Amino acid sequence: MDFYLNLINTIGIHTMLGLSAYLLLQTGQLSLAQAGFFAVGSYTAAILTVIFQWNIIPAVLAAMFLAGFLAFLVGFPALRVKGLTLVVATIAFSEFVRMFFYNLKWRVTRNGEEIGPDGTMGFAEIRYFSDNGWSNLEVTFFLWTFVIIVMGIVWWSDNSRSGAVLRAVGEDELAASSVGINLTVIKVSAMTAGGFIAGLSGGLYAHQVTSLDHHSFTVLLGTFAIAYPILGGLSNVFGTLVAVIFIQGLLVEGLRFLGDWRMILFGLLIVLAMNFKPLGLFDKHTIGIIKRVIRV
Amino acid sequence: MKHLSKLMGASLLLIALSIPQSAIYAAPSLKVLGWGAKSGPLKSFGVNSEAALRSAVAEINSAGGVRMGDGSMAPMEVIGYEDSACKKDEAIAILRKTASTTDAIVGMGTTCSGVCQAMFGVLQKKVEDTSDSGVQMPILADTCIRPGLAKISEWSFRNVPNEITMYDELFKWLRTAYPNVKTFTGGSETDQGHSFITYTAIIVQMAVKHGFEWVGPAVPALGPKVKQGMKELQAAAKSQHWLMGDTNYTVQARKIKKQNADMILVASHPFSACGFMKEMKRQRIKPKLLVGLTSSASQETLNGCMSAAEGIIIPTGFAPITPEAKKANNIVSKAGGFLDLHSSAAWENAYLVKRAVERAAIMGRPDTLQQDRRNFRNALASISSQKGLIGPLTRDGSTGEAEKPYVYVQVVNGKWKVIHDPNS
Amino acid sequence: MEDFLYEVVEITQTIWDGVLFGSTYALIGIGFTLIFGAMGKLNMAYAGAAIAGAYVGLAVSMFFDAPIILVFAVSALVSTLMGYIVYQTCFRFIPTHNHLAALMASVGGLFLIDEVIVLATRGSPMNFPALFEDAYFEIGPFGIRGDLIFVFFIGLVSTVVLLYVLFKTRLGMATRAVAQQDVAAQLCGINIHRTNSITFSIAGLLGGIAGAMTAAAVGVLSPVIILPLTIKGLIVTVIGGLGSIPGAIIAGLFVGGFENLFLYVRGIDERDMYVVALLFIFLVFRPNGLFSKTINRD
Amino acid sequence: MLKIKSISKHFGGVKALNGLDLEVGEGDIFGIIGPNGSGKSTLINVICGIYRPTKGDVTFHGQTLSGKPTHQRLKTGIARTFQNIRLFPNLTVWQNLWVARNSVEDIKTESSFYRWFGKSIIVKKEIEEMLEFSNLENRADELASSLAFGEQRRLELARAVATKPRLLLLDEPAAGMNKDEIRDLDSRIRSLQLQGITIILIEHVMELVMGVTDRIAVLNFGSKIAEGNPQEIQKNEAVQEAYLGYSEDD
Repeated sequence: MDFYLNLINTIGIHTMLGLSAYLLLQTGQLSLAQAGFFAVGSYTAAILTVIFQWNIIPAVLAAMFLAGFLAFLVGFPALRVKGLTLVVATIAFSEFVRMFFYNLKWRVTRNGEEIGPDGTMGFAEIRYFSDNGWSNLEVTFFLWTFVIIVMGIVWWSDNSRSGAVLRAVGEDELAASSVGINLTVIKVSAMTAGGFIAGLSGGLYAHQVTSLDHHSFTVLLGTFAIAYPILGGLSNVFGTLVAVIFIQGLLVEGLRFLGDWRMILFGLLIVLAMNFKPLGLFDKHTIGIIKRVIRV
Repeated sequence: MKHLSKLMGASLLLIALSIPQSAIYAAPSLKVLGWGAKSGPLKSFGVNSEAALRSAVAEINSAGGVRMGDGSMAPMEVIGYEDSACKKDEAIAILRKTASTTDAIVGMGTTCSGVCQAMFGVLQKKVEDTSDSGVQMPILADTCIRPGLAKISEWSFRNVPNEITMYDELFKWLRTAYPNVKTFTGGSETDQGHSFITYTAIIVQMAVKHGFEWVGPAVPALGPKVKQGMKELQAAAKSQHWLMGDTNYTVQARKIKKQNADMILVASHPFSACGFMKEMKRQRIKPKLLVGLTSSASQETLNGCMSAAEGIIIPTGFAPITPEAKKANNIVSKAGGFLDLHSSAAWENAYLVKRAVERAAIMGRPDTLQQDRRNFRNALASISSQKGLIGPLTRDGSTGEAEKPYVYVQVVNGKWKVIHDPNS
Repeated sequence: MEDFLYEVVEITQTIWDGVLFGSTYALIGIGFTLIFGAMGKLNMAYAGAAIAGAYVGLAVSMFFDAPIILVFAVSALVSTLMGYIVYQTCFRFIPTHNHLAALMASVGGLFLIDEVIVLATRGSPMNFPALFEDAYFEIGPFGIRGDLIFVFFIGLVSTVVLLYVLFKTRLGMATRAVAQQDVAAQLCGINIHRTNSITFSIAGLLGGIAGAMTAAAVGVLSPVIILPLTIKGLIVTVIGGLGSIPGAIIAGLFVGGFENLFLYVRGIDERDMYVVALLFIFLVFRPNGLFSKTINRD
Repeated sequence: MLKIKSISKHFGGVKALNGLDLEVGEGDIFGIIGPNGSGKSTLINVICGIYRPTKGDVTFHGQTLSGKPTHQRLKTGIARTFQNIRLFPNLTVWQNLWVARNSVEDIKTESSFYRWFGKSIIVKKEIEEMLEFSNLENRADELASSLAFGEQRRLELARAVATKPRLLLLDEPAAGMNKDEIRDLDSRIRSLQLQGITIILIEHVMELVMGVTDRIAVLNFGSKIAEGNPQEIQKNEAVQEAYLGYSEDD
């Protein structure tokens, strides 16, 4: 049971990570900066609960706002460029953040033990959950309240005018601006929203794994962040969830019994998925099938 | 949402498949589950440790197995060896899986320090602390050598040489063995926690302690107190360090060449250690002594740069010097693994488990699982000394830090050769 | 005065080493820029394929103790093939306008290649035969690595050849035609897929050379160098200006020297930060890179 | 209301516009004709702020537009359609119209939160009107890409009108249309004029231009060679040699 809950938590965290990239992807911008925001979120929340002994809720909220604000600041210069340049710029950004935490040393002594981020040694013993006797089930409920709230908000904005505007920008920037849409504002707000979500999920992630170091926040994390929405399809938020279940549930955990061949299959299945479903596993075609299935 | 539940169902089914179906074994047996990196760059860790663990267990069973609580002898059984890929999230998932879905008495893994740091954090900190909802599962790690991990949880155990004493002894011996070596310098890979902290906080300190003279960038008062002047050292020697993934070591090598020391410390894993030593060779840097990091006392170093590594001296927790060690070495090599300081720990762990089980009177029944694990943990904690492959393993009950015999090996003509055994 | 002189020598030497080493970045950069120029797409599997080629070359040298040149040839050949395969598996069947899917597919390809290498070698670092091991000339206070000179030289040659192919041969015309106006090119009877797969193969060829050269220059081959190479290559591509081959070369050499210099003065922990900072400076003041093409109408 | 003062736009050596002066009066339907490459579309792009003119200035209701980005010019009341239709193909017809609600009135009437995340009665009503105007009522929930060519043209026009413009720039709206469609477009344009929208119509299809416009300017090689009401233009020799010869066999 414990194990399934843990898996569900992981899925929740990664779903939020994916959704943080989802919004910006709709505007046609490909950003790998999510890893950076995620890192900022997780370190901030962890420092707040471990060093300043905050309660976890304000801690993750603070993490969320900090990451969101950072995204806002990064958005303006970053979104002047697009395409490959944006990809590289955002990779560079998240590498920069990673190197910042990799050099961050902030040790305080509490009842005889040194705690806090310790540069390349990482940041161990973020044990808020177990110290406060949270059962894994409680953790799951706690975590998924956030996931559901986030999914709800994204779903809602997706079906409101803002969603339409985001997609419009993604489809034809010239036409969008000539019906009066301010591209910069739209893109930057999408990025900021993404930053908020990434920061939130990072804050929760830190307490889930109890130990952070720079290895967790490499470019690969950013790649996964965009992989989920792309693999799932940008038609709606459940695509991302489906993709996360596909990757975390199926490829990473589900295929364990394959031993050495698991990771080979991992890459292979991603390639196949993109070849057979370039618009995502959860594209209109799939949705159509599902609708029929439900009707039957 | 039907499709979702379907997909969920499918993946859960697969996950269920992936769980060792230990229930089907009728005869009572003592179950353990291991894990390590079986994918990714550190794959060799997992492969070697699995080979060692499985063959050690086979040995134990052919010798009659383990005595259970009811006095009967039962075979020991490795119900699986999972791939944690040296990633925190995966290791934690496996840990929870082992604890909640299998009836393994103990989890045996892993080798990567960073991963242990995360896994141990998930465990309950203090055994009797009921307010702590951490996982209650004894973990017996092979290596996880990074200093200070033991204190994270009382459920966590490591079988690892104590690097502090290891290097302490090493330099003490070098002092006498190489009287003409006076000065030293060196470098490390800063993105690998273990390499870096060991280098700055231990290796350099111990060298200074035993009267070697640091000729690197000026650092106020290094050693002999452990960690003394560590920060200054880290700051000062920045530009003679490197990263694990680096490709160009010219600058570092030249900095070190200029210092022209008698002894050079190369504190990093084979990946970059080899690159750096090759660059040293190119720039014709020939120190009187070359000292390395424990982790590179392995086959990988020979694969990577046999000739450049010629002459490097490394303290390690394993070498085929005793009959047992030789025997184990042969068996494991037949099983397709190499026995080095990491995997030899896995071998010894199997025997540690046997001993602890026989102390703890394990019933090995599903209904007694929790109790068994707890007893096992206490028994394991109470073991202060155990016969290892090359000498006694000891463990300091108060700090939880393990002590393990070690020898000094050197690359001679492309082979690891034991040059000194402090215990003898 | 002594110290000053010493520093001057050291810094010159540092930059010089860096620049020589930069030629490997340059080749990777050219690869990215070629593919981007031709399809406007990002091939994340590129550096992975390059290193894979080097591995096969290594295998050859291990089994038949082949001469180093042959090792290079095999590496180049294999990653040419890899380039072709990557195109066929990750780009060929994905709708041309769908950049995201292609990107993701190539990421999958990267994982796959990476893991196959690990499976073959247990991730253990492998000794790579150095080109003329002892070619280390010391001219006065300076030391020059013969093999790096050779690497540099090969880099230049392959670039010249590439430029010739692109601008003087019919194939090159076709490639550039597809790059500039694929529809029009199709109307002129150019087979896009054929042209693209040739572009990928050429890029793969360069990648193979780059991979083998990196491996030879380091002397060790291990999967851990793939990701850093990818990132450096991308940075080089952008600094050089997307689709600009001369840009990629100069940027590669420049970044190589730059990072070595900052390693020397600021140390390893900050080196990459300064590289990133360099990129940002370019993005702000020269968003289209060193050799920016003129911005087209809309 | 719209003054174009000696506008020049050069692309490298090409002088797409060359010191052009125009003045469009309130409520007019102003036609701009001229052979291909005479700079008509460039002019529209300059007015919309997609190109920055090399020289000269555009003023709208007395205030200069220079330096204003496209989306702000729309807020001053300038909307357009494209020569090659540019809808949002993967958005529904309804969404295409919904996205376009950026006019100053809209921003005034609705709270910004509601504007982005809600769907008020007024919005519904107005979009229904737009659907009616472009008679696409029964296609509201279909993807724009699934519409027929004529329908797409109508939708694009509706989308431009949905931004509540005071000046509407139509870039060859009749291209590729058959006679009835053109007649239909004609009446639609007139009805827009009745709503008090000034219209600049760029067109090759003479029957439409000559029929619907109040004034016509003729461009050739980026400068104006004639201006006047349709009858005058048809008489003008310069125009005939530059253009109508071309339009008879059209």
